[in-house]
Amino acid sequence: MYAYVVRRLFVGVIMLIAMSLVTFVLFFASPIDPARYACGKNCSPELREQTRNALGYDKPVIVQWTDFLKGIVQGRDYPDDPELRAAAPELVTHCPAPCFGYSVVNTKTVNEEIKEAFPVSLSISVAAVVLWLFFGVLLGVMAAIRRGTIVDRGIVAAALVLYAFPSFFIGLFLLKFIAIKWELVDVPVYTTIAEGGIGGWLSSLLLPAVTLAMLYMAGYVRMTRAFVLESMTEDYVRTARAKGLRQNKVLVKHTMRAALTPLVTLIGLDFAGLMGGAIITETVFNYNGLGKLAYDANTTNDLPTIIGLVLLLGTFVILANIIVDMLYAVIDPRVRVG
Amino acid sequence: MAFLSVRDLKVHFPTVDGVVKATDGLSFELEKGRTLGIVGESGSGKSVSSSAILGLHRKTSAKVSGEILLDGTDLLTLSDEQMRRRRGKDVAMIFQDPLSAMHPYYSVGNQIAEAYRVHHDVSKRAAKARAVEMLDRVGIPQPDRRVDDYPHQFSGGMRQRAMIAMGLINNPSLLIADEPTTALDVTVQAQILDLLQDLQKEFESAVIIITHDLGVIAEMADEVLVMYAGRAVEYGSGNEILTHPEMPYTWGLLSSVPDVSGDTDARLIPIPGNPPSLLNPPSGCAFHPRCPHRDKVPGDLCFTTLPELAPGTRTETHLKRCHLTDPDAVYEREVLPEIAPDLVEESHS
Amino acid sequence: MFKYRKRVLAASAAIALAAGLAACGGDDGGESSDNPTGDAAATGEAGGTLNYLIYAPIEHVDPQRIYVGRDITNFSRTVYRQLVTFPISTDPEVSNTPVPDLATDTGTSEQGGKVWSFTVKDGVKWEDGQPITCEDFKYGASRVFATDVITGGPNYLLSYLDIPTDEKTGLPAYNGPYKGDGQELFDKAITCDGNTITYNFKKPWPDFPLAVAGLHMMDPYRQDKDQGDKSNFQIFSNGPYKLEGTWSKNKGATLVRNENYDPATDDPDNIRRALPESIVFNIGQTTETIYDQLIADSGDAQTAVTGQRVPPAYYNQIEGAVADRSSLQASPYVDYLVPNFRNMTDPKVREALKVATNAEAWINAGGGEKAYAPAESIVNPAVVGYQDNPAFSGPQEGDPEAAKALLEEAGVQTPFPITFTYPSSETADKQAAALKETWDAAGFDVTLDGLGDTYYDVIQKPNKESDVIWGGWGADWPSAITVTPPLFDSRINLTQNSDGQDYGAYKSDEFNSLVDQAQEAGTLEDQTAALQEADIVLGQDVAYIPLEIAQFYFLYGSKVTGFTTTPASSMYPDLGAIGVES
Amino acid sequence: MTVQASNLESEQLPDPSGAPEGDVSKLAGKSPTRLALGRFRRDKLSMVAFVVVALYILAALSAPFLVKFGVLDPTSFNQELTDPSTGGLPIGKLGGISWEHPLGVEPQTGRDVLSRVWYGLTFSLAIALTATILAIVFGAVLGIIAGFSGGWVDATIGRAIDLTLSFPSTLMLLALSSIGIQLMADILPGTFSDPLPNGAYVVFVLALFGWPGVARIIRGQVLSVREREFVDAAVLLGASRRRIYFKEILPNLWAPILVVFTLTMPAYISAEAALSYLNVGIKPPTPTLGNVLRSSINYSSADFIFFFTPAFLIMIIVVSFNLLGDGLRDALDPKTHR
Repeated sequence: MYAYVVRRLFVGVIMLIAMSLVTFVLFFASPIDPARYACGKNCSPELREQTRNALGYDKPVIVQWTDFLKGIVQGRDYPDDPELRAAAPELVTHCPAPCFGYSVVNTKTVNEEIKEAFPVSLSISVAAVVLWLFFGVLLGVMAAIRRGTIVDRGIVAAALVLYAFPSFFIGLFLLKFIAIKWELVDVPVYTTIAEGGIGGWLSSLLLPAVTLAMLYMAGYVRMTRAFVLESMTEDYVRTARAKGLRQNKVLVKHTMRAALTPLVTLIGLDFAGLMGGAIITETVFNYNGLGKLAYDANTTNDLPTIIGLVLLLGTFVILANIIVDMLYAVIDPRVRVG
Repeated sequence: MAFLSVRDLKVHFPTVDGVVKATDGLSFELEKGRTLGIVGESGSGKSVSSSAILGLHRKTSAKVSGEILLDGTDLLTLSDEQMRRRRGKDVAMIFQDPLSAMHPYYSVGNQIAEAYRVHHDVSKRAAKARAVEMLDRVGIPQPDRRVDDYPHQFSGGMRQRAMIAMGLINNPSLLIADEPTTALDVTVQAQILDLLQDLQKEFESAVIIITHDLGVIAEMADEVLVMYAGRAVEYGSGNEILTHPEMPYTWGLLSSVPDVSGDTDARLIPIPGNPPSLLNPPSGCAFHPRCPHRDKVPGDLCFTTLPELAPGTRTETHLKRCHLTDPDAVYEREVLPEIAPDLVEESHS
Repeated sequence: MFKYRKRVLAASAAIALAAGLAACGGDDGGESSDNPTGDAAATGEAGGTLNYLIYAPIEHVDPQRIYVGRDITNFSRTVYRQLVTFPISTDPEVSNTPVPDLATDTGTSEQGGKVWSFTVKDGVKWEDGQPITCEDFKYGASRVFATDVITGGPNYLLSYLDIPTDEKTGLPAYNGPYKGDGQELFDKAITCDGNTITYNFKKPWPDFPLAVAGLHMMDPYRQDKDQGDKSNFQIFSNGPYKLEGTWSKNKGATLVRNENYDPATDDPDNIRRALPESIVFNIGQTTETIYDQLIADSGDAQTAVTGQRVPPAYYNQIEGAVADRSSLQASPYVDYLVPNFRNMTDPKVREALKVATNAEAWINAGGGEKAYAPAESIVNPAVVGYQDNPAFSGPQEGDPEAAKALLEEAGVQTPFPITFTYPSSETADKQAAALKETWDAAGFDVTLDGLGDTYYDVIQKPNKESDVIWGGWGADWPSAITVTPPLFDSRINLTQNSDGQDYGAYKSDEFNSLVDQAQEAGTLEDQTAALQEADIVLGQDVAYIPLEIAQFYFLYGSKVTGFTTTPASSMYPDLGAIGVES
Repeated sequence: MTVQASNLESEQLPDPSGAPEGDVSKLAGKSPTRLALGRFRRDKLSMVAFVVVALYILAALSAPFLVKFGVLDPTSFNQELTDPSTGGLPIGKLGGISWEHPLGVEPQTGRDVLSRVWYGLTFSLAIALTATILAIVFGAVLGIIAGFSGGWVDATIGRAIDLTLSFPSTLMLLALSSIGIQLMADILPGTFSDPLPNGAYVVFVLALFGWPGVARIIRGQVLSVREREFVDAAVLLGASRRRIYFKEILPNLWAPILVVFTLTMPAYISAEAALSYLNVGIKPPTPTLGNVLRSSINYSSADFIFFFTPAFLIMIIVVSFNLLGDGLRDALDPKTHR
């Protein structure tokens, strides 16, 4: 088991390094000149050249890449200009390891940006996961039990319709009608627990979470339903009934236990994806999570931020995969990891 | 009046493609302490019928009709709740392929104990103790340790023993064993069968053993019921059926197993063709498409008319469903030499 | 310059780069619409909290780096005082004339505007109570030269201040206070004599006071507070307000009273009424959400103003009582087209393009009369000495027939293929399609070439394929010198690998010499005259085709008092005058 | 499962596999086609869905001709039908509905909404279709190779799948859009702003992040099919590898592929819309359901018809395709009760 985890982690690291290289090469080929944005208005070619040097974009891609990897291991200084460090050390920003880079646009290290944005994305995704799991599984099981009835069809159809509207449409609809027109809830503005207490925090998450939940719920309703129906036909469920177990005991202890196991994988991966920021939802509601950060970084050609995010999100996915496998080993005694 | 008597049992499954008549008018009787063997290829309706006796079919998916009198009460008239109370207590079942029949996520002990606690209001610990006891009884070594193992950690034989333990833990008066020995190697088979017999004596319960293996029948059954396409095609005492079968299908079954006496030069002749579809079974005698002897029947009787399940040429209690007028002769002359030459010689000398 | 203004307006219109397209305008002074108060006389009560709603994060708060009309005025009125500044008035004449602020007077010039000196008032203080000295001004100016650290700000000083150019880099030999190379050169160029600061320039800068008032590049900066790039979001105030806590790029910040600022002595001319007790810069809601709330007039929105323009989709909701809270004014920006002189060499073809251009359809595609006003010059009417350009007077819905005729005269074979390059966006795509209609009808064969982030990189390339290019512009200070010369003077723009801001590669000795006249001119009058002539030359050559002047259509909360937009505030809400009912 | 959280929420593009392999892998063409067809016909809901999908496809096919013959006119302006004083809202009730413009006209430009959504449907479906086909072909081929050859080949493909899935696809496609589209513009006819390069970029990205899902399913399929005797027979007869892949195995994969197809299409239709919201994809004046929706989302209160129409059309087609997919799955494999 232990050895297995180590091996998986090792493979993961290799993968991340590969990702970083790919990303660097891709962006280096990009026609966008990050220096232009930093250089600003009436920026002469000379000025831009100087800015490019200051930002280190003049170096060849491999050098930039290795610098980046070095930075992750041992941290970096920005701007990386010995002359300046000598003359005015207080101007140099030190980015301690693991340094994901420095965003000129936001005059922050990428680590700081992530530190600020991550809680938002995490909050939203947790709220969303709770919502869609609760309703998704509940409705899914209901549909399965009432298989073929109007209830079943109704649930599945409703979930499907909610899913089928583009998420940004749903988000805007909720915002404009639920929040603004009918004033059923406050216009959502992200509030930390520190600012608004648990209550304020939760209510600020409601609409974005609902938007995401609607998107995912359909899938979970239908999967839960499918898995439950499937395991209803399993021999061991028949055995359980043959013992004379009560119907709901059979359902809960025997059917569900088996049916919900495969959901773990999907939850794990979906959640990992969401933690990386729901770009559209966060943009619609203008919540400064990782998704919005990514979106803005893209509009301002903030390459360091983009690269940092790509790797961060990659890490989430890879870790999620490992964790899910671990969970499986815990849930299903047959699985022997290693 | 028999302890268990099944009358005209019908189990029909309505599907999008039509009604599947898995069991179509099955009747038999069984006394306490005795064993009925139900034989037939897969899909002949054996398991479906037994599941019906346990009331395992969901009303939504299956239409069950007829009578199942256990100790005089018709199980089919009971409410779901009443049936549930009897299930696993008065009537227990041992399923084939215990690996899939046991829940992979719960320990063997847990599952056995559960079967006990359903019908007895006892503590978890007590139930577990009982489970260990049963495991010990069915011959699992170090039961107190293995009780916490998961099904996949057991060997095939042990799993089957565990299943038996689970079935008998409430010492039911009727035990249905569905292919209890399939997928077990011969030696283990023997052990399991012995175990079943011992237990039956001990608990005085009636046993229905479902199998396609006549070897098992020879070992266990007092009476035998041969099923084909959802119907009984031959019914009689085990001895009778094995020595003087009167239905070509039974002959087929006989010739498709190694001789009971384990004779080595016995030859295996598989039954040609496949079991019929239960959606639209063949007209007349369901077996006629595969029957090598249908030409011995005058006219197209086999093709048009379904034979009655009626006493054959031998005894009143030996029923068969076949148009052949002199089955014994045909058997002696054509089938026996094929499958058991030595027996033939004996009968000549 | 435009780039950032455009970008911000773009953001403010909540549609990528090219609401920039949208963003421009001017107004003939008139039509003060439903503007409640206009002139400096109006007074509201003090106290309360004013919310300033902003969509896109502000890039720079550092005075030497601020370069966005809205931010320049907001910070001028609240935390960053200048030597001289513009007064509050809806009358361009008044509000475009600098008045003393941190200086005792509006400055004295010698050698025909080559040398300027100001005297810093006594008793003016930083928020920590220390006096503002001449050295602070000098240090502030020096930061402009640290072009590798203090990026993004206006850098006129680089070309004006009397410092030799380093041959290798092509940049001034002085590289700012941090590395300090060439410090002695800078100390010669800007000198402090007691409280008097003197600037020595290479060439005359007659409108220098306008530049000082119009931007923050000349603001004082306290050396001990300078952390270079780290100071980007720090505010060290010398105005009526100061920063409470820290500035958050994504959330904004709250300004509270600065007790070291005394209205009596610091604001005799009443250019900063500073009525609200505190001002909250609230960043982060989309323009749509902002207007949903302003229209509903709910909660904090009642005491809110914004620099975001009303999106056309909301116009029909602004009626009745809501309309009383709206303000419709022309912005100081102009959108225009330039023909690429490399490809469209024949003047008749350019003339045909001009004649066929349907500016009206463009305006309507962008939201109609509340979004844009017609423009008759690339210079905005808010600019000192504005005059209509005869080349572009008259109706502007385009005349395909006349254009066809011109093309025939030109003897080019039709359909004449042209590529129109513009920064793509929701609105821009519609507007471009609108132009295509009449152009095609006139015998051009138009390819629409809407670009993304790379827009300015592409159109500055000398080898671009574009035949017609969109541009947007706003004067940095109300003088035409910051409009036509930077856009059409081939000598400062056209280099081997870049067209600079002369996207059409326009090259005219006649024009250039008039620019020289303007720059050599010692007085504002002479300068203006020369520039007016220059604009006419541009018109004759069809160096540009004006499209429109963006209208600033704003809504504000019901508890906002004295809402004013002035040329001084680039027609954004003027925080110097606005108060709230508490 | 059937529904995938597409709409690009979560960092991942829609993953055609949707569910854990076990779920779909039951589909291998066990049941005779005729029976399947019979079952399908008897399923009313699926038939309705089928008809709707058919109608959409018909519309998509007809649009180019209707435009050619001037029946539909998605591009020309009718600004006389809009009122400049109201920000260019259509004159008249319900977004200017009239005989000439049954769904009203677009604000500011007066372009005919019906023509735009109708013609837009053509482009949206074209994008979804090509992307789906690419993803499935690429995924299927690799899946077959992996599943059949096993060993290091299988391992390598597996790694490739993991690496691809580790990338935050939405962020990547945002960040790479300008270079990606430029690239497309270089190899394909058309400029940076023309429909072809932009559409091609979307197709490319969807396929790029879509194939791993397909590959996984198909691999699972192949593993099961592989065990069947006739393949061994083919091997014994010394049939060439390619022959075995495409003659022996592929025929047994059509069922799952068909289902994956019908379930991937809708996911990509929503994806196109979501990408348009992020300003990636075919740009106006060329319409797609996505960019028409994007231009309408701010008109919730000003012009509800215009606001709701595109979203509604997208919803219908996505729902229909999903139901169709369900129906096929049920028909092809009665055992999975969905």
